[in-house]
Amino acid sequence: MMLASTLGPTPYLVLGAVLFTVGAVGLLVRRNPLVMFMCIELMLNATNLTFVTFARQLDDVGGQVIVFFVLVVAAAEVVIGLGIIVGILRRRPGATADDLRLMKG
Amino acid sequence: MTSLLFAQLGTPHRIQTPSVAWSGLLPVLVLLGGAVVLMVVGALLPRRSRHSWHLWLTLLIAAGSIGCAVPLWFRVRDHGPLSILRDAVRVDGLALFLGIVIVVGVMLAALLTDGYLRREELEGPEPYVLLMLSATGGLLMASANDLIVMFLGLEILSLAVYVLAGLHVRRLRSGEAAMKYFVLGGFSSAFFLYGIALAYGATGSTNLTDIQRFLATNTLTNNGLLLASFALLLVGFGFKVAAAPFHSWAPDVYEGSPSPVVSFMASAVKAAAFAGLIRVFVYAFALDRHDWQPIVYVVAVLTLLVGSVLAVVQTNVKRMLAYSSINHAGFVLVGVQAASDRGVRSALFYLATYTFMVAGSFGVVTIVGRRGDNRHQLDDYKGLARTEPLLAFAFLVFLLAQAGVPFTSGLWAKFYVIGAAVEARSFWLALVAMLSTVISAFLYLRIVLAMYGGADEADEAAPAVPRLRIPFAARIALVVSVVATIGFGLVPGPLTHASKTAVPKIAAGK
Amino acid sequence: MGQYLPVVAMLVLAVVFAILSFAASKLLAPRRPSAAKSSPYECGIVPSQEPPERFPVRFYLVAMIFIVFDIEIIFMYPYAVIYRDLGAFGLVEVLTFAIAVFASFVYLIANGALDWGPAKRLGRRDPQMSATRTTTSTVRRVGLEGRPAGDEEVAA
Amino acid sequence: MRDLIWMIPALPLAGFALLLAFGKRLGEPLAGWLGTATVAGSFVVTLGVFLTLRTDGGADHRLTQSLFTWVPAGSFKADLGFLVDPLSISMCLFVTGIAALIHLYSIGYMHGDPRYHVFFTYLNLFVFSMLMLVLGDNLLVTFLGWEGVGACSYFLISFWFSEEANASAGKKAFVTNRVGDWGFMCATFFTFSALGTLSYTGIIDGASALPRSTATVIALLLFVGAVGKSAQLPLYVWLPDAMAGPTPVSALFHAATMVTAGVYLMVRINPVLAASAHWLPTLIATVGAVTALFAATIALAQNDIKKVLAYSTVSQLGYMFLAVGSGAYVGAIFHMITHAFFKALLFLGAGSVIHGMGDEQDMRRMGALRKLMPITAATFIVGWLAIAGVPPFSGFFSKDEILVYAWQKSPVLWAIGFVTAILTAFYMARQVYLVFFGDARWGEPVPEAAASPAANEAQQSAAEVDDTTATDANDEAPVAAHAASDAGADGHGHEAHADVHPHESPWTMTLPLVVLAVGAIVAGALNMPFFDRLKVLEHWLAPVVEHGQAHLTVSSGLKVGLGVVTVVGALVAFALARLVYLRGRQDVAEQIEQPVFARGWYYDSSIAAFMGGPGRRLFDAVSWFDRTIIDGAVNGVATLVRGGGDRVRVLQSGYVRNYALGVAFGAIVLVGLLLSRAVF
Repeated sequence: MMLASTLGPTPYLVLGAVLFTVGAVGLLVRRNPLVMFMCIELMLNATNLTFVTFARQLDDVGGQVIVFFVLVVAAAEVVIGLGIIVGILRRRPGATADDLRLMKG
Repeated sequence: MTSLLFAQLGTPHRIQTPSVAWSGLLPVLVLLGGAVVLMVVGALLPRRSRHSWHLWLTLLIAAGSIGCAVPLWFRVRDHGPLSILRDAVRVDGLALFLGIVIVVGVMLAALLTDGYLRREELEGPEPYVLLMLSATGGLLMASANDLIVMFLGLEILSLAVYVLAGLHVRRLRSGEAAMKYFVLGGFSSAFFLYGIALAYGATGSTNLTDIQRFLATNTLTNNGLLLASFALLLVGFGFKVAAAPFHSWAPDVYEGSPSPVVSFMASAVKAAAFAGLIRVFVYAFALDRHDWQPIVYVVAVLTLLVGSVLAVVQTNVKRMLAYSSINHAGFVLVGVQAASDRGVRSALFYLATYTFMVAGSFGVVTIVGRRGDNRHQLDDYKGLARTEPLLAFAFLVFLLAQAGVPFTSGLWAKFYVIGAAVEARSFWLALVAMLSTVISAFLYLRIVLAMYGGADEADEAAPAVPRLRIPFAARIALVVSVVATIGFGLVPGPLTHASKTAVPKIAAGK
Repeated sequence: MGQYLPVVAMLVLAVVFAILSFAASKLLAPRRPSAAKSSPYECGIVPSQEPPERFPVRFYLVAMIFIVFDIEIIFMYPYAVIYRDLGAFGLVEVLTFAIAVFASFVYLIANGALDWGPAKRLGRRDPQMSATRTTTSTVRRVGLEGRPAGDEEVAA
Repeated sequence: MRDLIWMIPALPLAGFALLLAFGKRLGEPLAGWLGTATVAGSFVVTLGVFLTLRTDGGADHRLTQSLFTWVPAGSFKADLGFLVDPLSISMCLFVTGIAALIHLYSIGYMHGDPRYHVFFTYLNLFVFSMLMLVLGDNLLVTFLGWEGVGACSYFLISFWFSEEANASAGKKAFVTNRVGDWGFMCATFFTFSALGTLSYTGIIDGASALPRSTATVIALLLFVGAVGKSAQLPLYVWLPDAMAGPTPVSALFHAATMVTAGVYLMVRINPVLAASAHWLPTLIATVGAVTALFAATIALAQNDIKKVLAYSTVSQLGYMFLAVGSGAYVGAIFHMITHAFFKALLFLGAGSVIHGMGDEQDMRRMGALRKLMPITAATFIVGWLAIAGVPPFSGFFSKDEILVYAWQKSPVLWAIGFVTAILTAFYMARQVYLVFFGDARWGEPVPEAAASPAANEAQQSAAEVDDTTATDANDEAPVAAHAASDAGADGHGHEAHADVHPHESPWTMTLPLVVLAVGAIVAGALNMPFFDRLKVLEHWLAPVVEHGQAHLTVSSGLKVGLGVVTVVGALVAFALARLVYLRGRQDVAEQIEQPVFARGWYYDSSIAAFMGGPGRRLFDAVSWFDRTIIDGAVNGVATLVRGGGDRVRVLQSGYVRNYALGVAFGAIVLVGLLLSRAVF
């Protein structure tokens, strides 16, 4: 709280943007599907940080409530993603994202 | 944040709870409740059954949802839109029109699903449950008046479809499709969410009415945040509607996913995503249209060209149709780009008619795909007119409609969209749209020629390939689609009128 | 900074717990490996390629289900904090929510997702398969129709 | 009768519906008779409406009937309505009349075809669409008919679709026509945005108030549409290939009615043309004239009896556009009507010959049919004299009128038209001599080396944009064998037809020939020159074309002079053709294949040298041009699309990472674009 009031919102926003970028780049460069999911989670959580920062800045509780929803959505995404990955790995053990290219063109 | 929540602890006082006009939400609730009931009952009863009661229950629920939507339609028409849940949901003509389109998409997809599941031995209630849940998300998107509700709708819609894409557990392509769709979908949702965060930061609210009011009363000295949020929101919507350059998932996912699911993706998911796009951009950001219009213009041009040009080089019919559906998304974008009453109206008309065309097309693809869902090469369609004349005729109707040939609804859809573009003085865009029609006409013709020509090969292959089985339910779906496609082609009036009634007023320009 | 003390305590506890469980499994589990034991059994034939790893799907499944039910608490928690203030409305809301969660729980139970142990297959597929599936249909399927068009996709 | 206008298109539509439902049950010949009866009924109603219009049509002879509001869309509204005025009723009269005759003819011609009833189903649908095109009171209804006739045309070109070439010819027609349709659609949108209406009444009344540039754009785009439909340069390529369809289709669609839709459209919007920039009529006239000459030269070198007529049709349509461009709208319609008679006659005659010869289409294996097929021969000769412009046959009057207007526009245009007229006379004479005169050559094999390269190359011009439908490029004549049942056998092979017994056709086929021959003789009376009272058609059409019609200032003497020159030219051409093809015939087969001048002297006329030497090369060059440049343009666009597609396709690598990169890249570009707006 103290830090927030002295620093202003900018560092938090920048941190959010950096985390978001890290997540995006991670998704682009990693091939392990699980890590790719983690990157998506990172992006979502970076967004959460941004929401909270804006909520503080605007003094509006709405932005904080949003975080709840986003967390649930993120969890649901993880579950679905894991389900899909498990389904694939049962057929093809050890498959990376790059191995999945039956379809192209 | 914790302190905020805990601060409430010490002082117990009544929080004013909103009164909810549940009747306005009935279409969504019926669908949601029905899905839950089907899920539980379906899990408790045997998975396989002689009677397709999963299907019929789904149709009943969907019909119930439409039945709730129709009285609302008249109420909204006469008394203005309903604002529900503290204005987070807004039931107006646009929401109901596209909501009905989405539910119709569910019904058509469900009709195709039954035979597919039996053929592939995948019986179970889950696909129907997921279709309905996904449609719930779509309906929510169509009526969302808050960016967070929009996001939740988008996620409910998408998550169910990710699973549907991987429905065919024995087919590796299906898993790959699900994986690709999921990774890219999650990626784009993250962009979308970040866009919401930026819009929230720029305007101080996620409620679309508040945003619109804020933008109307304030002039931003530095609107960089807002413009960046436009771009990121557009990424999210662009991904869902498969607009270039966010289209790359579409061909692979369409090819790999079970064909009935594809019919749902191309009709209902697209309709829902466009509903969101129109609500956010055309209405909430109406006053900033000069900022986003050029971007949508560029995206529309790219989408039209990518969709038509890449379709031509394909040999897999499912991929061809996937690219052509990208092209159609481009057409709807042309209507959106106009940012006018007429543009929105034309987009609605396009989405409604396209639902029937594309559901029918993928219905044919479902049947021709045969067991294993693998026969999608152009060669597999050779001589179809000889072996299955009626099926070939139905496909002919859908393809000609997609090419925009007269006597089909496709002509009017294209006509209205281009008319709107011309009215908005986007002449070049209109020209590109028509050029892409010419290019893709070639594609449709290739399929038609494969069906109506190449008889020799079919004769040779005839003993090896048993006759196609066209399930009863799929027959219904095809007949309905053909009748709708030709019917709206001959008498577009009622649908035109409905789309006109549906369109709310756009805020006046700056 | 006093308010952050519980957080620090949590952190310390978590780390300690992790270290302890690792150490315990190292110390307590019996480990007597031999070459014969670790090589896979393939009817006496020396395997020519690495066998696929055993893939404990069940763990994932349970983990996934856990995540879903775990995250529901995020909505229960704020409700629990101010349930008095929300009154009947809040109760109805949270009950609706609980019903939805419960429905999915019923679904999972009915499908045997929480049955532990290797014996049962996921889902209640009838052992004798469908009535429509006869010898002839199976033969035809294997012979012609179901065969993928030269792909690596093999029907399981 | 004025309330019965809707019956004109409704009757063929009813026929279509009945045939669709019960066609198979009716079978041969009942299905044919049903189709014929509905079209004949439509003709009778048209006649009634025509008589009503003559007596009480008001000052401008205009009747409208609006059935219902068809497409309501805000400020935009289109009625499903009909506009009957002198122009449309004239078109209707000859469309229904000729269509009825061709239906009758088809009853005999399609005898024995397994898809007999399907043929008549399409034919009725075509007549319906054509009537909608003509009668529609706004651009949208016309467009509906425009696309409808196009669709029927593709279906019927590919009617015997089991032959690859036929299917690809249909496809070629479709693709080429889309270019024209594109012009039409654009024009429709422009018209609406400029005038706020699509009805012809609104367009005609509002045209004069249009800004010049807008009028030019609309007229130009409509002209693009007309060029596609009426097979003018550079979009004519589909028409010669369209001969793959059954001969009655060639006669009805690709000679008499459908291909003239472009001319009709141009005449219909003549006030817009009048309001547009001056270069536009000149452009139209030039395109018409050049097409006329171009196609005529190609026709000189064809050996397929239908191909000659196909190129001749392109050439005659060129005349009509020359007329439109020269302001001779009445002349254009006049020539359209006379052309409909004599060209339908020629096609049906050719069909009769093909029928009688057992599906032989190569003129080099005909000859001396005059005795064996007297009625066909006599009527064909009438058609020949008419198209060649010999007085008093109808072609003379209409062609002469066009040439006079062309002279007034520019002597250069006249010269092109004149040369074309001579060439027309020559190649038609060649055809008549080869088919009906000289010796019987039915059993003779045609030496492969003698095969006319021009013919070959023109035929190979199918738009090979698609490898799945590769035409057999070595096949000499990709035109259909008569019946689908023959498809397996080599219906047009090179082995001798020793057992050919040419015979006259049944009465259902000869009766239309005779009726059309009478029409081809007397249709010229519609608009006799010199005496004002005799210009029936001109007075009749005056209210429609009052804005656009040019006023003739040429003196009577010059008119006579021009007419005489044309007739003399035609007669000279006859003589030369006779010289070449009757007297030198025995050695022609060997002569044509020889190098340029080696035996050129054998032809003791300049035309003979022209034909055997550089002329041959010229025609080769024309054919090459046809094949390479024109088809190349069509293929080029397709190749471009395919090539581009193949390039871009690489991006679709199948790697999910790359797709994500695409999404991220797109996001960055969008953010960049939008932020650049914030900064600048």
